[in-house]
This record gives sequence, C-alpha cells and structure tokens, in this order.
Amino acid sequence: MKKKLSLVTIVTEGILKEQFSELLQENGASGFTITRAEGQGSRGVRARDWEGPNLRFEAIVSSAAADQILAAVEKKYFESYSVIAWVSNVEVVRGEKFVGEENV
Amino acid sequence: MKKKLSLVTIVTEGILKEQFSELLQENGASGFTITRAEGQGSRGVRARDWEGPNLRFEAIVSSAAADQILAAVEKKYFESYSVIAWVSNVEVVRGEKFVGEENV
Amino acid sequence: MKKKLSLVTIVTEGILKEQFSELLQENGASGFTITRAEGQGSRGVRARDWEGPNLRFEAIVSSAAADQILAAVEKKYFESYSVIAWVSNVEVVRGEKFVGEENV
Amino acid sequence: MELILQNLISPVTLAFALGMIARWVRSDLEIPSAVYQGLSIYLLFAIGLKGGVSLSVTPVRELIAPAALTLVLGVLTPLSAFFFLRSLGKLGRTDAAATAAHYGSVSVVTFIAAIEAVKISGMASNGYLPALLAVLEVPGIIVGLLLARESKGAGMKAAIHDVITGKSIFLMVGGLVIGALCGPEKIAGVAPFFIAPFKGVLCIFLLELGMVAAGRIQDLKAAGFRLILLGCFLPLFHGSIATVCAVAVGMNPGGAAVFGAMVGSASYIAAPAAVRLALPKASPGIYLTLSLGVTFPFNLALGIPLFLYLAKNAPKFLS
Amino acid sequence: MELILQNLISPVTLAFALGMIARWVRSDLEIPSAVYQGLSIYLLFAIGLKGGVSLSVTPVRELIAPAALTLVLGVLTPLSAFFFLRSLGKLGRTDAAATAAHYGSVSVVTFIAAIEAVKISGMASNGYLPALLAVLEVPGIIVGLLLARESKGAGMKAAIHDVITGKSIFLMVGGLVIGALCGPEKIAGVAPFFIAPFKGVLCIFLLELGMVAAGRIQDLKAAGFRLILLGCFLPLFHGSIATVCAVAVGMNPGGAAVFGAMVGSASYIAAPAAVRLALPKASPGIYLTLSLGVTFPFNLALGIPLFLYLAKNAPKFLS
Amino acid sequence: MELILQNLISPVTLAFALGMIARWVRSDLEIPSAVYQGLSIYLLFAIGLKGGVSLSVTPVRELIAPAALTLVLGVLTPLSAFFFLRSLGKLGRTDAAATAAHYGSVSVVTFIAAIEAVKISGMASNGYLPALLAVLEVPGIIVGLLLARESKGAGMKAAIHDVITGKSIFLMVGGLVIGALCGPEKIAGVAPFFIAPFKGVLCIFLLELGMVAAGRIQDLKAAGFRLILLGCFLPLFHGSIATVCAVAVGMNPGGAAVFGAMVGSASYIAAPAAVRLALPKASPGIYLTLSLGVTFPFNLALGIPLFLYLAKNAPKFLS
Ligand SMILES: Nc1ncnc2c1ncn2[C@@H]1O[C@H](COP(=O)(O)O)[C@@H](O)[C@H]1O
Ligand SMILES: Nc1ncnc2c1ncn2[C@@H]1O[C@H](COP(=O)(O)O)[C@@H](O)[C@H]1O
Ligand SMILES: Nc1ncnc2c1ncn2[C@@H]1O[C@H](COP(=O)(O)O)[C@@H](O)[C@H]1O
Ligand code: NA
Ligand code: NA
Ligand code: NA
Repeated sequence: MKKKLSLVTIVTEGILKEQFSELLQENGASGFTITRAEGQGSRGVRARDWEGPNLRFEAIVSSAAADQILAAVEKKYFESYSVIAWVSNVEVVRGEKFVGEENV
Repeated sequence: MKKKLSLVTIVTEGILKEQFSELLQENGASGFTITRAEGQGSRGVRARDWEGPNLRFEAIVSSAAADQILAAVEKKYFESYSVIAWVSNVEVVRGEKFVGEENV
Repeated sequence: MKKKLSLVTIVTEGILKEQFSELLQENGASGFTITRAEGQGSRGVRARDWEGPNLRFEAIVSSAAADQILAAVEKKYFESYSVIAWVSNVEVVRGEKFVGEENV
Repeated sequence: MELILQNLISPVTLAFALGMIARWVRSDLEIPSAVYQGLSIYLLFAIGLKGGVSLSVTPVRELIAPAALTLVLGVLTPLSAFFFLRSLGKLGRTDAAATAAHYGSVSVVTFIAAIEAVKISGMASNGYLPALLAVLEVPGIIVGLLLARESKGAGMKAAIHDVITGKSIFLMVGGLVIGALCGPEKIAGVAPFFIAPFKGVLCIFLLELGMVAAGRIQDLKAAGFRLILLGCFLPLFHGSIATVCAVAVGMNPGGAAVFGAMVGSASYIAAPAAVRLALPKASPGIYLTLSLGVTFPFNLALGIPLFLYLAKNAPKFLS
Repeated sequence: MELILQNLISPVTLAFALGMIARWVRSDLEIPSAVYQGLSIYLLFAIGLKGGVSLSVTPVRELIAPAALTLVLGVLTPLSAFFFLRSLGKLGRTDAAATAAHYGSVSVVTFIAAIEAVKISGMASNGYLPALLAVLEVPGIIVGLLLARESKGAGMKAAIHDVITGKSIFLMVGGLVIGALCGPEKIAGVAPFFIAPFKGVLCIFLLELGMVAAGRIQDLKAAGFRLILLGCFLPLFHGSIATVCAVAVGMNPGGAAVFGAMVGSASYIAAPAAVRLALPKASPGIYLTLSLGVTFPFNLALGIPLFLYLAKNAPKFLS
Repeated sequence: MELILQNLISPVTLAFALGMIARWVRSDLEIPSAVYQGLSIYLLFAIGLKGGVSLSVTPVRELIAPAALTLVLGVLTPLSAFFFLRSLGKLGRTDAAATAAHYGSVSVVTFIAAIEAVKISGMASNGYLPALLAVLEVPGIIVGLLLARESKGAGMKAAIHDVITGKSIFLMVGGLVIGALCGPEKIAGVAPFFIAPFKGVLCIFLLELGMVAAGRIQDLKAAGFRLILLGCFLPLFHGSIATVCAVAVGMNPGGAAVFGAMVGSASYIAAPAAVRLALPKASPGIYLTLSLGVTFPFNLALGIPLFLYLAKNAPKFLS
C-alpha cells in the first residue's frame, strides 16, 4: 500500500550538522539522509573552511511534521545562517515506518 | 514538449550498489543517478565499514515502472536490509529518452 | 507563509560545472545546490576522467524560470552532452528569496 | 605487565584510544569516507606487497608446514566459534554462523599490532607471515557462510565469488602477487610510499576505527554478558592453540606469537561485507560488536602480550 | 630585504601564491573537500605529535615561564584586538568580538612558516614551541566569545565545549598527548609519515588556502581601508611585544621570533568554526577576510622577517 | 625481449594490470573520486616540481635545441595523426581532429614509465625532460582543436584559455615554476613528500587507470580494426622519428628514448577535458579508447623497449 507523505529538504552549512540532526528528530522525523553539497546563494560563494561544504538533509515525514520542521528552521536559523528548505509530496511504501504507529 | 513521469528515489546500503543498479535496469529504468549519502534511521546509525556510506539512487521512469520498482524493492530488500524508497511526480523534456519508444 | 515554486534538477557532466552555474543564474535562479553524482544512462557508463563524476544541480525557481532553464538546457546541451533535467513542484517558506522582489 | 604496557603505549594503539575518546566527548571529528576508503586501499595493498616480497625470498619448502597449519586452523576456528556461540552464547543458527565467519577470518590491524609488539620485544619473527595472513583471510568466511546453510547452490556460489573478488581480498592478494613477481629490488622503488609510512597511515586508520568501535561499545549491553565473555574467550582459546602449534611446526617464537594473534583475531573488514551480502538476516549488532568492540581491543591490550609470553615459553613445555 | 625574499621564495609560500593565481586566471583547479579535510587532519595531528615529543624531552622547569607568558598573551591579545577594532575599526560589538577571537587564537600555518624561516636563517630555536601553540589556541577564542556577551549560561558552556572538543583542538591536543606519552623512540616508527612529508603536505594545503584567500581578497574593498590597516597593525603590534617578551623570559632568538609570529597571527581554522556556531550574527566577510586575506599574507611576507630581525636585535636593547 | 619483460614486471605496470583484472573479475574495488583527484593533483604538481628543479640547474644553451624540437614535433604530430586518421582511419573531420589533439599532446604516465625503464636499463638520461613534457602538453591540443575548424573566434579563444588554465597544465606549469625558482636546496625540504613516494603513488593511480582502460577495451570492437591498428602505428611512427631526432640534436640515448615515448604517447588527462568542452560532438568512444585502451598499453609493453633499442643503436645509423 502506498501512502502519501511529505519530503522535507534542507540545505545548510556543514557546521550545523549536529543541530539539524537533532532538530529533525525532535520534530517528528524517524530518520533522515544527508548528502554533501556545494552551493551558491544570495550570500555569495562562502569560503570553504574546514567545516566542509554544505549539507543537504532529506526527511520523509507526515505533512504535519513537515510544517513543524519548517517552522522550527525558520524560527531558529533563517536569520543568522545560510539555510534553505522546501517540501514536496511523495508516495512511499511502508508508510508506518515514517510517521510512528499512532497516526498511520 | 514536457512529459509527466515518476522520479523514484531509493536510499540503501553501499554494499548493495551492484544489486540495485541491476534491479533498476531490469524494471524499466533507462538510467539512474547515484549520490553518496549518510543517514540515520530506525536501525540506529550504522557502523561505517569499508563498504562506505549509504547510496541514494534516483531514476526517472514511467509511473508503471515506478510501481514495479517499488514492488521489487519491497519484496527482496525491505525485510533484511536498510532501504527506503519514495516516488514523486516530475516533468521532463525529451520524455522518450526515459520510457523506451513503445510507450511514449 | 508557504509559497509554491518549482525545483529544477539537472544531472550533467562534471566538466560543465562553470557553464551550468552561469546558465542557471542567467535564467533567473537566485542560487543553486550541487551534489556529486555518478550515473548510468543511455550512453553507457562513461570513463571517469579527471573531470570527476557527474554533477547534480538543484535550483528553486519560479515556474516561468523553470521553463526558461529547461529550454536553455535543451537548446544548448541536449544534443552533444550527457544531460538530463526534470522539474517538480515544491513549497518553500520565504519565497521572496528565490524569485526576486518584483514577482513575489 | 611490562609487556602489556609496552604494547599499549604506542602511537597506533593510542590513536585507537583517541578515536574512542573523540566519540565519548562528542567531538565533531570525522574522517571523510573517501579518505577512509583511500587509507584502506593503501593498507591492504601495502600489506600484500610486503608479504609478496617476503614470499619471493622464502624457499617453498619452508612454507609448506605453516601454510598447511594456516589452512587447517582457518577451517577449524569458525567451527569451534560456531559451537561456542551456539552452546554458550545461545545464538540462533544464522547469527552464530555470521559471527563464526568473523572469527574464522582475520583482523589485519591486529596482525600489524602483533608484528610491532614482536619487534619491540626483540624476538625473531618470520618474513612469510603476511602471506599466511592472505591464506587465512578467506576460508573462515566461506566455512561460516556454509554453516548458515541458508544460501545454497547459486546463492552460495555468488557469495564465494563476492568474497574472493571483494576488494579487501582482491587488493591483498593482488599486492601479494605483485610483490612476489617483483622481488625486493623492484619493490625498493615504491618502498618510500608503501613501506616506510605504513605505520603512520595506520594511526589515522585506527583513529577512525576507534570512533566506530566506541559506537559499538555502546551496543555491548544489548549484546549481553555471555557474548562479551565469549568475545574474550574465543581469541584466547584460538590464539593460544595457534601459538603452540606454530612453535611446534618450527616457527620462530616471535612469528608464533603473531600467528596466534592472527588466528585469535576476528575480521572486521572482509567478513562484515561478505556476511552482510550473504546472510542479511544476521545482526550486525552482534557480529560487529563482538569483533570490533570486544575482541579487537582485547587482543590489543591482553591477547598479544599473552601470545608473546606463551610463544617464549612454549618451547619449554613442548620439549 | 634579503630575509624577506628568502622567506617568500619557498615551496610553501609559492604554493600559496599559486593558489591565488589559480583563482585569478579562473583555472578549474579544485581540491576535493574530502582531500582538504584529510590534509587538515594530518597536519594538526602531526604538529601535535611533534610538540608532544619535544615536550617529553624538555624539563618542566624550562617550560614554566614560556607557558605562563603564552597564557597571559592569549588573554591579552583578544582584549587589545577588541579595543582597536571597536575604536579605530569602528566595528560593532559582535563583529569586533568575533574578530578578536581570531586574533587571540593562532594560525598554525604561520607558525610553521616561521619555524622554516628560522631554520633557514640558522638561528637557534626552542623545541617546545608546538606545545605553546596548543596552549595559545584556545584561550583567545574563549575570551573573544565572552567579549560578545551574547551567549550566556548554557550557551556559553556549550560554546566552550564546542571549542575544546572541536576537531582542530582535539586533534592537536590528542597528538600532543600521544607524542608526549610515546617519546622520540616510539614516534620514530611513524616519523616517515608524520614528520618527513609534513612540509610537502603543507604545500598542497596552502594551494587550497591560496584559492580561498584570493576569494577573500575580493572582499577587501567591502571591508574598508581602516580594517585592512588594522589587519596589518595588529600582527605587528602583538607580534613585536610577544617577540620582546619571549626574549626577556629567556627563549632563544629563533624561538622568540616564532613566538612573535604565533601571537601576531590570526586563526583561520579553529576560530572561524567556533565563532560561526557561537556568534552567528558576526560577519565572516569581516573576520575571515581580515585573518586570511590580510593578516596571513602580511605575516608571511613581512611579519616573520621582522620578528626575526627584532629577535636578533632585542637582546641588545634589553641589556 | 629481456627488455620488454624487464619493463613489464614492475610495480607500476603490474598495478595497471591489476586494475584491468579487477574489472574483468567484476571486483567491487573502486578508487573514490576524491582520492583519484587528489592523486592526480599530487602527480602533476610533483612532476612539475621535478622538472623545475632540473631546469634550475641546466644551462639555457643546452635547452634550446631540445625545446625547439619539442615544439616542432608538438605541431607536426597532430597534423600527421590527423592525416592518418582521416585517410586510413576513415574518421570524420571532428573525430579525427579530436583524436589528433590526443596524439599531439602527451601521456604523463607513459613518460614516467619510460623514465623508469631507462633507469633500469642503466642508460644515461637528461634532467630537463620534465620541462619538455610541459612544453609538449599544450600545442598538440591547440592544433587539434584548430583542425576541427568548428569553433572559431571567441569559441576558439575560450578553448585555448581553458586548455592553458585547465588544472592539468596549470599544476604542472605551476610546479615547474616553483621548482625552478626554489632550486634543489629548497625543494629538498619537500622531497620526502613529492619525490620519494612518487612511484608508489603512481601505482595506486595506475590501479584506477587500469580499471578505466579495461572498460575502454570493451569498446574496441566498436572502434574497429583499422583504428586499433592506427593506435599501434601512430606511437611507433611518431615515437621512432622523435627518438632519432632527439639523438640527432645531441640528447643522451636514455633521454632520447624517453623523448620518443613522450612524443609517441597520447594524452588522456589534459586532452580529453579540452576536447570534450571544445568539440562536444567528437566521440569519446573513439579518442579515449584509442589513447587509453590501445596506445597506452602498447607503449608500456612494446613502445618503450623499442625506443630504448632504437636510441641505443641510432647513433650507429646516424654516423
Ligand atoms: N535558489 C536556490 N536553489 C537551490 N539551492 C539554493 C538556492 N539558493 C540558495 N541555495 C543553497 O542554499 C545555500 C545557502 O544559500 P544563501 O543563504 O542564499 O547563501 C547555498 O549555498 C545553496 O546551496
Ligand atoms: N524518514 C526518513 N527520511 C529520509 N531518510 C530516511 C528516513 N528514515 C531512514 N532514512 C534513510 O534510510 C537509511 C536506512 O534507514 P533504516 O533502515 O531505518 O535504518 C538511513 O540511513 C537513512 O539514510
Ligand atoms: N532515467 C534516468 N534517471 C535518472 N538519471 C538518469 C537517467 N538517465 C540518465 N541519467 C543520468 O544522466 C546521466 C547522463 O545520461 P546519458 O546521457 O543517458 O548517458 C547519467 O550518467 C545519469 O547520471
Ligand atoms: Na581468526
Ligand atoms: Na594570535
Ligand atoms: Na604525443
């Protein structure tokens, strides 16, 4: 059975790895996938320091959790850090894996 | 001309690279893109052994092929391996490249 | 406030990094994210030369810019280079960041 | 005691400890995965080369007995490990077989640490040991997979192909053949890259291994007390037998100690990959935790000095 | 003049220049980020090891005065930098504090370049300098963060934890402890990896740093003339004082010059990471541009020869 | 025959073979792309450094004739390759021009293998050869692009800029200049990194190249018999002429053989990148397969020993 869920993607500075991992888990993500990325944005190309390149987080979550994650990111990080985030609709099999038993 | 197709994304263990490459091609993908990823999921952070990190497969396929791929993944891998997979709707130009001549 | 925008994804040869960065910016992308990728497609597995692996560009843009980007890619690159591109619908917060002030 | 300390205070061992500390204090230290894979390729190929060179200068006759012993122990140790893991460890068939594959194979880093310990102790060793290492790597894994009796026919054949062409074995055997073909003079040209910096590279590798092992140690509780005990008993048991046998077939005391450490060690490079593919239902939480979280540090700290002690004194008992 | 040229024409400095040129001619040269991180790990750990070994052979008594001086200057230089950046530089509190953290800490590469320059000049140095480097790395950053008065209580504690367990400090201190525990004989085994190729590895690292710095230099205009001047004045001011003090507490002239370069330098590895986390509102366009785009090349080209000159002649003035 | 075997049984050549075998037995061995790029950077910069140092100790007068010869052959070989590829090879204009660019440029690894072969054979060589290598790298590519007559005006100018600032040429020339400026004494400090381990690093690089070449060899059938023959004929033809000319302008026999191998070789690092950008319609299945799948192994196995033989005996014919 396929189930409709949300895919949240966040691109942010490498230095925030720990913080975003926690943020995702605290806001309902059962897991996440990180890829290393490089980027260019409105702040210009950033000097690559030892913290390495940008990180691109992906998490499959319920649509409520997606809203919650976006809100948390907006509140805590948008002002001072390089962060962008977007949400799209996806379908998964084994939906119960991602949203916890209570709300499947 | 733009054409609506499906984007299948699969995140799995690095050791299964060969197997998933075959699985995708056998189930109708004309190609695929792999990025290295790291992840955290319900099984906890896995020890990184020499097999390297997770792999993130992406394939643009017809919606029928997408269903077929998900079914194959579910049948063969969900039980014993770390795998997650999702599908989303995308639009491409040059759709014939992805679905074979017969069913454009 | 969430805003609906387009996510353009392009996978292409590492050697074209500079050119695609410019193409995206010239066609209305306020920024982009690059991840290194490997791939297999209709031209067979390419020899990895020093230029490194494929690159996977992502840019959040207005739907008009998305069309423009796809058209530019199709015109200049599809014939001679390994390129694939697709578009999907996403929602972002802080939409003004991506589309310039004039057309929010 | 002196021996134990001597063994523990070395850059290689301390780098492993530093890696564990990095995890415990939650440092953001990370070895990029590409670098880690590069280091692995270097180490395996270099150890093969070294073994090959020493093969090229060892008379075949001298090799027969040690090689035969290696093969026999490579088949027996996974059987013995399987027996203990089933009976004392109360593991299911698949988990026991998967873990037995690890104890049947060998830990390259334990081997190198033993070589170093012998060097420091001043005992004589045997040049052909890296070749035995390559011999010991494979059979244990295959016996382990057979013990699981899960994958048969084509599945088993594919698994054996994967083990043999798997990058660890492939690189080590490839290096071995190249070393043997080229001999010492031609290898001299690449020695400043493959021989001299070897131990330093190993430090960085162990830094990473320490971080992984620290993660594993957190899983110890889940593994249970019985299994932890087995993770100490199996290396002792296999290693002591191997040391004594090695002395008996005429290896030098230092060489016998290294041989004991090899046989007593549990693989965490080649075996996990093979087992993950062939026995996906076996739990990495058991086999990786035992081999990397228990047996590896145990051998570094206690096993190696013990085998050294045994090798030194075995001749007396034997005669 | 002779000294300056001698200092500039070295593989390390020229590699930095080559990196800058790569950016200016728009070459597609790129050091993969995994390689860059691997090099950083190597360099920091190696410098720690070296310092540790020299510590293990230095009598404690000899160390007390230099270590105390280092601590004092590690606290004073960020205060002085803060003062000048606020008053002359007209920076806001946060930006000034962030930049002060950089000038309070130390640039490892400047340190190494100074060591080389001393070697070439034939002056006597002091073996324990890398240990002082480790001591100097941390306090400046903490004072800088305190000056910002932004994050208090838990925030400040977390920030200090992050600085100390941050990979730069962790690796250097880890290497230091391992080097000190092992001593020269045991480190000899890993010297062909950690000591001999060190300067060569540094060349590749500087190639990348040159590329980053070239990007920063384009930001100079935005930084403004006042700040550029400060980026030259601060190293001169701090470095000269430090050189003279070092001579006064009895360091060799070569050692004093290196010490001056250390204290005069601004961090661009450890400090930026800490500041980015703890003071996200401070602008990297200011602190990175000053430390990497102005002060680093200034020290390479002018600072180091000057401190050498000063160290050679200070004894006369002092007596 | 003896020479051929001597040449083939070396760690470097065998590593290439091992890479090919890895592909054939379908091993999962993979060199991470970041590591591969790191190795390339190292090798190109190191070879430049070496050349620069030897330049700094060679009187200019001695260089004029060899450099002029290099330039002339750098322009003539792509023309000759173009002619044969069009007439005998029956290639279209674009493919012929693209392939000619490869044969006009030079394969760094072939060059190094030739240097080694000369060393083993005990013949005298010339120190300035790496400088000639840098000279030979560029013109052939530019002539090749001009032959295609596809991109004109701005397009051509951009292509030439890309070739010259492309990372391969940039690193090699950068290393050359640094080596020449620093001279032997200052380079000695980085020699343990850039000189001593060079050949070992090359082994790992060739492991990867072997894997890529094995993939290319599968494309040979598609390339057709005529092209394969040309892939053997062109190096022979260009290389023999170059060897004889080199002897004629007074190079040592060993140096002349290396020069022949250089001129006879086909680029597979700098040229493919330039051609892919400037002539996207040319087929990599032709130019890469010929240069990496045919000409490179041909030179390793037969070309180099032949040029050695020729260089040894050319003086007789010439006089
Ligand atoms: N329009 C965009 N589309 C995709 N990624 C973007 C976009 N804008 C910014 N980014 C990514 O977000 C990072 C931070 O952006 P910024 O804060 O604008 O500098 C960049 O380095 C990019 O990786
Ligand atoms: N909710 C999720 N969203 C995105 N990726 C996930 C999620 N859960 C798991 N993953 C990825 O799938 C891998 C395997 O997950 P698991 O089998 O749950 O351990 C993880 O390492 C992650 O890369
Ligand atoms: N169906 C597909 N889905 C996802 N990625 C693809 C697909 N086909 C090709 N690609 C990617 O596009 C690159 C070029 O494809 P091609 O030009 O067909 O060789 C490949 O290396 C893949 O990374
Ligand atoms: Na074993
Ligand atoms: Na300072
Ligand atoms: Na050529």
